[in-house]
Amino acid sequence: MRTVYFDHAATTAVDPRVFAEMEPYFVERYGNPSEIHRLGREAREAVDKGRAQVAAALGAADKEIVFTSGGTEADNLALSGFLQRFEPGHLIVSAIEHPAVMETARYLMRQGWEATFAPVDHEGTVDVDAYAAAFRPDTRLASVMFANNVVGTVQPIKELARIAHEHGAAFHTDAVQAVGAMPIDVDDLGVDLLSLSGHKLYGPKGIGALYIRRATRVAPILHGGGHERRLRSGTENVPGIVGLGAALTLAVAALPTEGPRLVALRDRLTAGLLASIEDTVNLGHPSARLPGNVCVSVAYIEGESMVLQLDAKGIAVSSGSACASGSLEPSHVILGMGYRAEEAHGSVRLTLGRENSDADADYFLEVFPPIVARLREMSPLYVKR
Amino acid sequence: MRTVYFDHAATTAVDPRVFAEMEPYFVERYGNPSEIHRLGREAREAVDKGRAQVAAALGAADKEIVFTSGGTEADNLALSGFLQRFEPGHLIVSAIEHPAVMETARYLMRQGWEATFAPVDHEGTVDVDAYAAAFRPDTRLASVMFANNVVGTVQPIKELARIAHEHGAAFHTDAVQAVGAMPIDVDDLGVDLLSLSGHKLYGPKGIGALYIRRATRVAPILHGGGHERRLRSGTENVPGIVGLGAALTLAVAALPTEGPRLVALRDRLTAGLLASIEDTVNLGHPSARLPGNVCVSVAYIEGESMVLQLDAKGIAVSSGSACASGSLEPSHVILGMGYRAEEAHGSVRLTLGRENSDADADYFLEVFPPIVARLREMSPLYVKR
Amino acid sequence: MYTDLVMDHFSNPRNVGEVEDPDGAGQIGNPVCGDVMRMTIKVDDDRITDVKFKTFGCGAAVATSSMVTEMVMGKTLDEAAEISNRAVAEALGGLPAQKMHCSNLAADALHLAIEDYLTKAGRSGDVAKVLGKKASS
Amino acid sequence: MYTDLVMDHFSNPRNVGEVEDPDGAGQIGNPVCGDVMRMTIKVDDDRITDVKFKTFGCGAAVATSSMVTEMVMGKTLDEAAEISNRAVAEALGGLPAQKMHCSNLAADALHLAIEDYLTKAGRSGDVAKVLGKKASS
Ligand SMILES: Cc1ncc(COP(=O)(O)O)c(C=O)c1O
Ligand SMILES: Cc1ncc(COP(=O)(O)O)c(C=O)c1O
Repeated sequence: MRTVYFDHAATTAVDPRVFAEMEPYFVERYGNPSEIHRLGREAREAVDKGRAQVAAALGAADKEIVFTSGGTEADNLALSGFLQRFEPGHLIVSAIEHPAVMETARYLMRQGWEATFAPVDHEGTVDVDAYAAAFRPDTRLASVMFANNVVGTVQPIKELARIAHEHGAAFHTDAVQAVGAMPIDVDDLGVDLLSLSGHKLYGPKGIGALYIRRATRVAPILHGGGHERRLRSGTENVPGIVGLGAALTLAVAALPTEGPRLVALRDRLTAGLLASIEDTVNLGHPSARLPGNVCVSVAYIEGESMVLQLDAKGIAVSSGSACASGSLEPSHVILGMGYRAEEAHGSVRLTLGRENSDADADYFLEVFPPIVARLREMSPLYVKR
Repeated sequence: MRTVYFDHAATTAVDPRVFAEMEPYFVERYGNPSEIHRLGREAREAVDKGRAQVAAALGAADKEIVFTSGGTEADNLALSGFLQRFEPGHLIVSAIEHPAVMETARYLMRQGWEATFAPVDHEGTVDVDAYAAAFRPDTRLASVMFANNVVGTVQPIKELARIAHEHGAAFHTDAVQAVGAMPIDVDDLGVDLLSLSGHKLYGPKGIGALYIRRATRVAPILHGGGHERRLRSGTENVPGIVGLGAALTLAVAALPTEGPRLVALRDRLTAGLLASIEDTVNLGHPSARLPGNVCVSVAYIEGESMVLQLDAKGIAVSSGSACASGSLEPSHVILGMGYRAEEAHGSVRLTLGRENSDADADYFLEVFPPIVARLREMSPLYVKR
Repeated sequence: MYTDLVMDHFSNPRNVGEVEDPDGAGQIGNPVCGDVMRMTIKVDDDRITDVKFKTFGCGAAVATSSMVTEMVMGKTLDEAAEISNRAVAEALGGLPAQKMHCSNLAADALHLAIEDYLTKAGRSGDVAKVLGKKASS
Repeated sequence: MYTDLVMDHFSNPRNVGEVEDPDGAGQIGNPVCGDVMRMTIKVDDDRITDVKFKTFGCGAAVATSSMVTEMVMGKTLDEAAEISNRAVAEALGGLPAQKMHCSNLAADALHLAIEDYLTKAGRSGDVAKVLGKKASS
């Protein structure tokens, strides 16, 4: 059976070239970078190189990069670590953040912080006026994700960062979905903190990084041996760091051709879906969105059913339905954009990547309409028109 | 040149059999375990299997295992996560804990907790009477490491756990150095929380686990998507988990032969060192110590110099000297045992493992005395007797 | 996640649709929550002679619906009333924990269909007798 | 961590030992802190004709000691006084940041030896002139 992986926003395969670079660091060059003997120094060099690669990819300095265990830890470090320096005050996060930011904001609220959840419009773009109006004298940090993981909408980060700075607040962006998929320059953007994760950009799982602008002071959230310039203790995940550096280097190099290619594939799939299936709406911004993100809501049927039926045809996709997420709640992102719960339940997300071709899109557009027809047949909500 | 790795307490090479099990999960079986399609389910099965393997190795139930990014995070989760449920009160940690516990205790003190650092004797064993006397009505947790990473001393964990329970406190042990090196059964020990780390037992870096006894309630320290039964958010490090499960299974199976073999090698090395170099003392308990740990203090010379000179001969070892650790402070473990700073500076640690042979010991015992002689020649502190 | 049997019932659901001229119909759930199940039955001599379902929901919702139709086909109303949501889950070889509550309501939908039949047949008085406390379980 | 030149000086240290009948000797550091350096010098016509060191300490401590002996051999006292700890580190191609302070004291030890020489030679008055503020740097 043909298999098509359309779930790159969930995770990506490690690029074989990346894996080849990581491989020696498991069994052979296994040193602990804290040790001063040869094996240790070799490992330290690998960590330094990985850091330089990540820094170069973001237009940052090496010292501004702290490695973490992934995107979630980077987000936690950005919010909790940065705010630890202050007496509890106020922070702003968008209403459609990933749980790694959202739940950290809720945790901070339990610690006495007040949070404003900045609203988004129907296309998932942060309402800039409402955002600007949310700042208070005691607002210490605003955090808005670069690109949304469900609907793909890309935010005007540069403008949002500028507004935060005008109000004397720092600015963090969760760029887990954007890094490697879009050009990013931290100085051009003017962000103070930026999170990324290896396994979203053809690197390994279990590694991520936080960019911390030079003058920005952050307290550690994991305490111990004082690794990563005291910002993140724990023996360095050397193969992970090697993989992240290599993956990001390759992703940035591929961007000029890969970006436009995915945009074309994305737009073809979205148009094909909307044309071939009635009562289907596009979710997210039509153009200011991740190159590889297709997200639609299909009326009368439920997301997990679609995911499983597509899986039976060899196609891997995701859904913002409650069932598919295992959370019992439909996607807060889609609800936050003003859609009804039914519409969130009926969402299906295709996230495209390197190995996807036009033939994959053809196959999907051939297979999906009959699945929808069959599920609608079965649905007590469906009324044929 | 012959190379000898005597730094297994710092980190171990991934066992090639372990790597072979991990390998498919990078490039091929790269699914995100949260996804319900085939690749996701395959990844979920791998995570479940890894968890079952770790649980089996400790005599625990699957649900009692939470994966973390390493030993440091496991220690942080044990202390901060467990104590988060309480109003600030009192905790006890031993005076010779790894920084992952020590610095977390210090962090908690900044949050309003009081801590007692339970003293150890000259051999590094916790003074049980002083420990028992330290409990207060508001003592919530005692944390004593299973085996020390510098001097190898093994603590009477079962007794220490019992005493904690008698005082109504929970008990955590940092078993990062012990798991895989000594038989461990959480029920026999009676511990409530136990930390371990993959890269110390021939598994990969960047993965660890915390055992949490069924009735023990712990709050997460990393917030997000609610993975690991809400205790540790972040996309699971699937190859890391596969590697940890496989490595621990192999380590436990090898214990009955590997333990005694290392004890013999350890004792031979220690005896040889003390016999061939005057003014050298053994550090740590003579018998209640890790099978692979040799630790001595060599008078008049400094640890980093020894490490570098041995490195030039192909031998990788470690030292508790200030220079070698990069911390500017000599090992708090050796100082905590009542030795002077000079003695700590002169410490050298050999930690043996699977690939070490008698020939390695011979080579070391041949190479080391002339190095000491040369460094002593150079030392302004040395007075020939 | 799902057992093979769940996947089989999801992929090849039995008795999908609406029976013609149903003697009883029951619907449970709410699209807001993500699961809606509708059961229609034909009853002859207090025996279920036909049953069909329509379901909006996840794999577990579809599979439990399909399974319950197989379980009650040809059964007496009393026997059908005995079938609990839990029994359906067990017949499927178990369901993931998070699916046990919201997506496992097919037996309830069936009981509502039986109640509807009895009410329409002018036997409201039998509802409590046949369904006992189960009607609201 | 260390440059090749540091490792070379550490592995093959130049001028180890004590000069016989030294004209001046200087010692700095403390075993508690992990670094002790001792310099002994021979002086002829205000020129250093021989210099040797003994050092207890890490690689950087040994290498800076060795390097400073090479740098001052044959130099006048004034020239030797000009050499700072920083200059020694630079001559070695740099040192790791955490080694710059505690392990980089070899020039100071040398200055103490010069001071000792001047004092013993009854020229205490010259100390300030030769070493300037450097004696205590
Ligand atoms: C936008 C966003 N932020 C954070 C994360 C968390 O990253 P990780 O899974 O590496 O912890 C993800 C993905 O899971 C994401 O899509
Ligand atoms: C006793 C002990 N605890 C904790 C740790 C920290 O583990 P990790 O390096 O996996 O974070 C180590 C090793 O570094 C250790 O030896």
